[in-house]
Amino acid sequence: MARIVSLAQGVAELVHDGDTVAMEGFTHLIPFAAGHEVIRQGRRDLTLVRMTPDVIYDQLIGAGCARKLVFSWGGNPGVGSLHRFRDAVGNGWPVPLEIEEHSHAGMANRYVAGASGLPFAVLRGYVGTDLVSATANIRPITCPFTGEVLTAVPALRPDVAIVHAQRADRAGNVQIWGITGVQKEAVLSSARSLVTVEEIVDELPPQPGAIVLPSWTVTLVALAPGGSHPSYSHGFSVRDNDYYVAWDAISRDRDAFRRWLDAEVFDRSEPATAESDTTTSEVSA
Amino acid sequence: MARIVSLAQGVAELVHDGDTVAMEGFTHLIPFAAGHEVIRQGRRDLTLVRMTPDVIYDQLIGAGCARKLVFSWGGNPGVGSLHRFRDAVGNGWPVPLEIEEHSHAGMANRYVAGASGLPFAVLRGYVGTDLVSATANIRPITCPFTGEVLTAVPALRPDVAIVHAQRADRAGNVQIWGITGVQKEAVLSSARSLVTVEEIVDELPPQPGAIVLPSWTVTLVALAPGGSHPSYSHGFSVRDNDYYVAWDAISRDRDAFRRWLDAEVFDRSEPATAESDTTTSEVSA
Amino acid sequence: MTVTASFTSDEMMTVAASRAMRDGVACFVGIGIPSTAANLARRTHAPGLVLVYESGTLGAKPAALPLSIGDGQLADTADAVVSVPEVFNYWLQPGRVDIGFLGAAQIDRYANINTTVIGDDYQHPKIRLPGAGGAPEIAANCPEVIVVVRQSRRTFVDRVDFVTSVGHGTGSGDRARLGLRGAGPTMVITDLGILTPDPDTCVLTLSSVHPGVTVDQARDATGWDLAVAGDLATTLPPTDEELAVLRELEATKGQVL
Amino acid sequence: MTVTASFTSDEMMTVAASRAMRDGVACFVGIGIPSTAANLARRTHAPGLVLVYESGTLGAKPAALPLSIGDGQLADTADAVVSVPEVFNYWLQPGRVDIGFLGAAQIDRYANINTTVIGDDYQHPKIRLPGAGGAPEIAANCPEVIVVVRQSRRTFVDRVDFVTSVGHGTGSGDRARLGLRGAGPTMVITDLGILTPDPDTCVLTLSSVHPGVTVDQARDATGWDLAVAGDLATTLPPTDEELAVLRELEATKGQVL
Repeated sequence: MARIVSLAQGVAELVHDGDTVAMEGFTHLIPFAAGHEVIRQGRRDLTLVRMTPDVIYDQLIGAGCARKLVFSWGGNPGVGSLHRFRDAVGNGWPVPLEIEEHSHAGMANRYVAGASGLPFAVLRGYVGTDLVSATANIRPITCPFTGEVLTAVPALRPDVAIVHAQRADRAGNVQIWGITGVQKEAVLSSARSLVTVEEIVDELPPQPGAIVLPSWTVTLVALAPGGSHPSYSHGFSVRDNDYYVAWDAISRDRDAFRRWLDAEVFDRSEPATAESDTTTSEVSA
Repeated sequence: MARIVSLAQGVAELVHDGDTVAMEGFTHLIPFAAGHEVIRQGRRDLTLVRMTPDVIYDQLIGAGCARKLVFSWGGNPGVGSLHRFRDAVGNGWPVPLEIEEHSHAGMANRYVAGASGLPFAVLRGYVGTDLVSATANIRPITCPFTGEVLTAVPALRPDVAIVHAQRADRAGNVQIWGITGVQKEAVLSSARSLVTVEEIVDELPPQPGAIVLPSWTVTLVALAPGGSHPSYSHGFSVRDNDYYVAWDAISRDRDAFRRWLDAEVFDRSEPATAESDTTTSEVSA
Repeated sequence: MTVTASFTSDEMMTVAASRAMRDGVACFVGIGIPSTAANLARRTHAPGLVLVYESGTLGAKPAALPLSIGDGQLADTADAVVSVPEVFNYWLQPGRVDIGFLGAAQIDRYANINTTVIGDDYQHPKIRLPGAGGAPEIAANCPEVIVVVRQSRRTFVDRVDFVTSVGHGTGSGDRARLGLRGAGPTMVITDLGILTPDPDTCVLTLSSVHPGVTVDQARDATGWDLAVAGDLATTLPPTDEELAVLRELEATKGQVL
Repeated sequence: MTVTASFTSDEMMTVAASRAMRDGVACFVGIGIPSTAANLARRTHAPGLVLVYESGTLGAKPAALPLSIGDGQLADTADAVVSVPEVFNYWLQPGRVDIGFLGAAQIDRYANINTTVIGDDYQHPKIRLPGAGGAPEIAANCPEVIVVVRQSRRTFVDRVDFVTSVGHGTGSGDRARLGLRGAGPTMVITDLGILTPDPDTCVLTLSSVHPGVTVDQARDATGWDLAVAGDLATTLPPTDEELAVLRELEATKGQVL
């Protein structure tokens, strides 16, 4: 059964230096608040896994938390490049970043294999592309019935998955709706999981389009209202597109980025701690 | 885009002698009305595919529609054996029945492979069981990364899938909720599909727990209120458990079965035809 | 704990099975005694027991005893309803469901299970049974498997006619050789007693007899030379509460509450 | 059809791309010009066009031009929202999505696409690009692929530095050899004209120039010796309606309506 903790406690308990961490959320429900808490707690040598390491991983990479990135699309959606990511890959700043590059279909299937307790997944992909030579773990596999050759990719098994959701109940059951992305697979493929939520309620109301992660598949739940900003939480907030645009200028310049890091991350004590306690007690009162 | 037709038209247009037909519905939403229409139209030499060929396939097999059965559990749930199935396998009555036997996990994954456009699926199953020798298409497959040996089963690609759902809209989008079973995979793995529904509405209302099969993935939709009886349609009817119990006596005896067939299937002109037209026009009026 | 009421051997079997359910774990339940036992456990000592039905209902809390693994109330009361491929791939296969509950038409000394055919010839069996269903992968992948079956020479055979679900295969170490990740059957609960695999040989051994049952009765109902554990126990009879709740539960069978 | 308004080359490119969308088909659209073109088509000649975004929104009908493939309005207006693994496995991979819409940082004579790195050394690239995303499997599995990209020598190169997504590989027959089931790029729409693969060689050939564009301009913007189709056409300019709807659409970009 999932335990309900503060975001600071959750990150401290589940994320350790050197861990493989998957923070998922496909445009929607990106766990930014948790990412900032990982930066605040000074985690190092993380292997960061994510299909679209957009602004959230640009921030973690720029802060020097990551040793390796496993991904399939590394851009600032609708804006351009990830400059901290480029600086780390190209210049090793602030620390060198190893990359392992896949396609979306490959990454999604690697999570599916992990969630399914299988060592690999099979797909129609990669064939004829230079990804096969650039990335070590893409291999051919032959159908034992037709002889057709397809592609195999290994399961993803992160140490920790971190996702943001709209709601949890007091038992720790998690409800997600709107674009659900690959979050279920990320949680089920990982050894541990932290779910930040917009609100904690006594009972999850029925919600069209919602999936539920049962409490017994989640390790920790932390209240983090607005925790997906500048991404959004369907039904609670809208995407802050200006933030993504503004990020381009901030991230282009190391000093501007450092200033952002101090002002927006380090100088802010993790707010969800107090908030979660009060809010929780309020709601439970 | 799916066309809306009568059940009789739908079966006549999509189900041909010799076809491989998958009628799915896992306890819930079993397409009995469509099955009876297939019997009425006198289809022969069908390869019937279904995870749980319970009473619906016992009826089709007893009526002599089937040449082969592909399945994973052939019983009358909570009651006992399928006597028409046994009679066909054991005594070739009314016609011999070839069987291909799998496990639930194997059948479910065979549908998934079919829906995914893959020639096979991989699972942790069958190893050490006598199913491997009894069934031809269960083969070992080796993980190209770990060397671990797992099991492969070939994709299912039926000619036609038949499922029952609660609702469709006039465009042919289909809404299913409650226990959704393997219906999506059955429809997506098949070349053609017929969906019978409890009601046809102008617009699908949001429904917690519902999945939607977009119109462009469905061939034909037919109105068949009560079309899942004695199974049930969540939100419309409850399971007729007495029918399943009564089926045991009816199906034990060939003559009792013949009498049932005449009275309950052949002597009943397919009601959905008229009904669908009127109801459709009523609703659209 | 006071014991006054009389009870049937089936009631004893169901109660013994329900006691095997630890609170807070997840169990994969089929219809019949497993479902009755799991629901009894949830109403007595294991309120936090998570019931998983192969219909894809995770954490179902049926008010009435379901007649099928796909009753509507299972969906209505579940924490989550998932597709059938998902329940097998994301939930059963990785070993997320701690305990698998199985029945058997035949079971042998190594707790291998047959639910497919009686007779040596698969093509021309003496009796055609329903078949595998979810059992082979439950037996393969659940961390622990508990078998509930009435004990008789017809059912408890030296060697099953057909291995539908692997118990301990050919004996000690065979599951590991086959790459099966679960521990396999740890307990076979019958109307006469409880059998557990011998730690060295994996052969099913009588470790407990139910009240009023003799070792000879158990031996006579077994198709191999049944060994008896040195510390043979006598199963605690159903408590008044267990019996009351069980009978209440049985009375709700198939009802739509 | 009257043509009076003046228009930009990007508008011409977007309109030409929208015209390539047949009514009633399903297309897999990324953000940028593909999304704009597909939404323009849905508002003009192809009201039945089914928009599939890789976020899992099937049949999205955005009122405003989305800024990301995961805008909330895509989920709100979709016929169905499915998981990301499902959209790739059940929908894209089997070829259910008729047309795949791709952009490119580099594209070569065989319409192979690079969105990964500029420079010969993958480990130490001149420019690190975002990478593959959904493109490789869109290019492999969609029955038809349409590429929309501005034409210049920097982009239209003889050989891409990195094959992120396979067009026609090394030429005629190569897709079949690779086991790719879709037809590959059938049309490359640029700000100067439209290129199509030569039926025999699969080399991209200039088949249409946009109004006011010369063949020499197109040749100068191409990194290989660009062949010109015998029946070279001139693209019909945007109609007043197309322009009006397009500009209306552009004005809604990122709005939450």
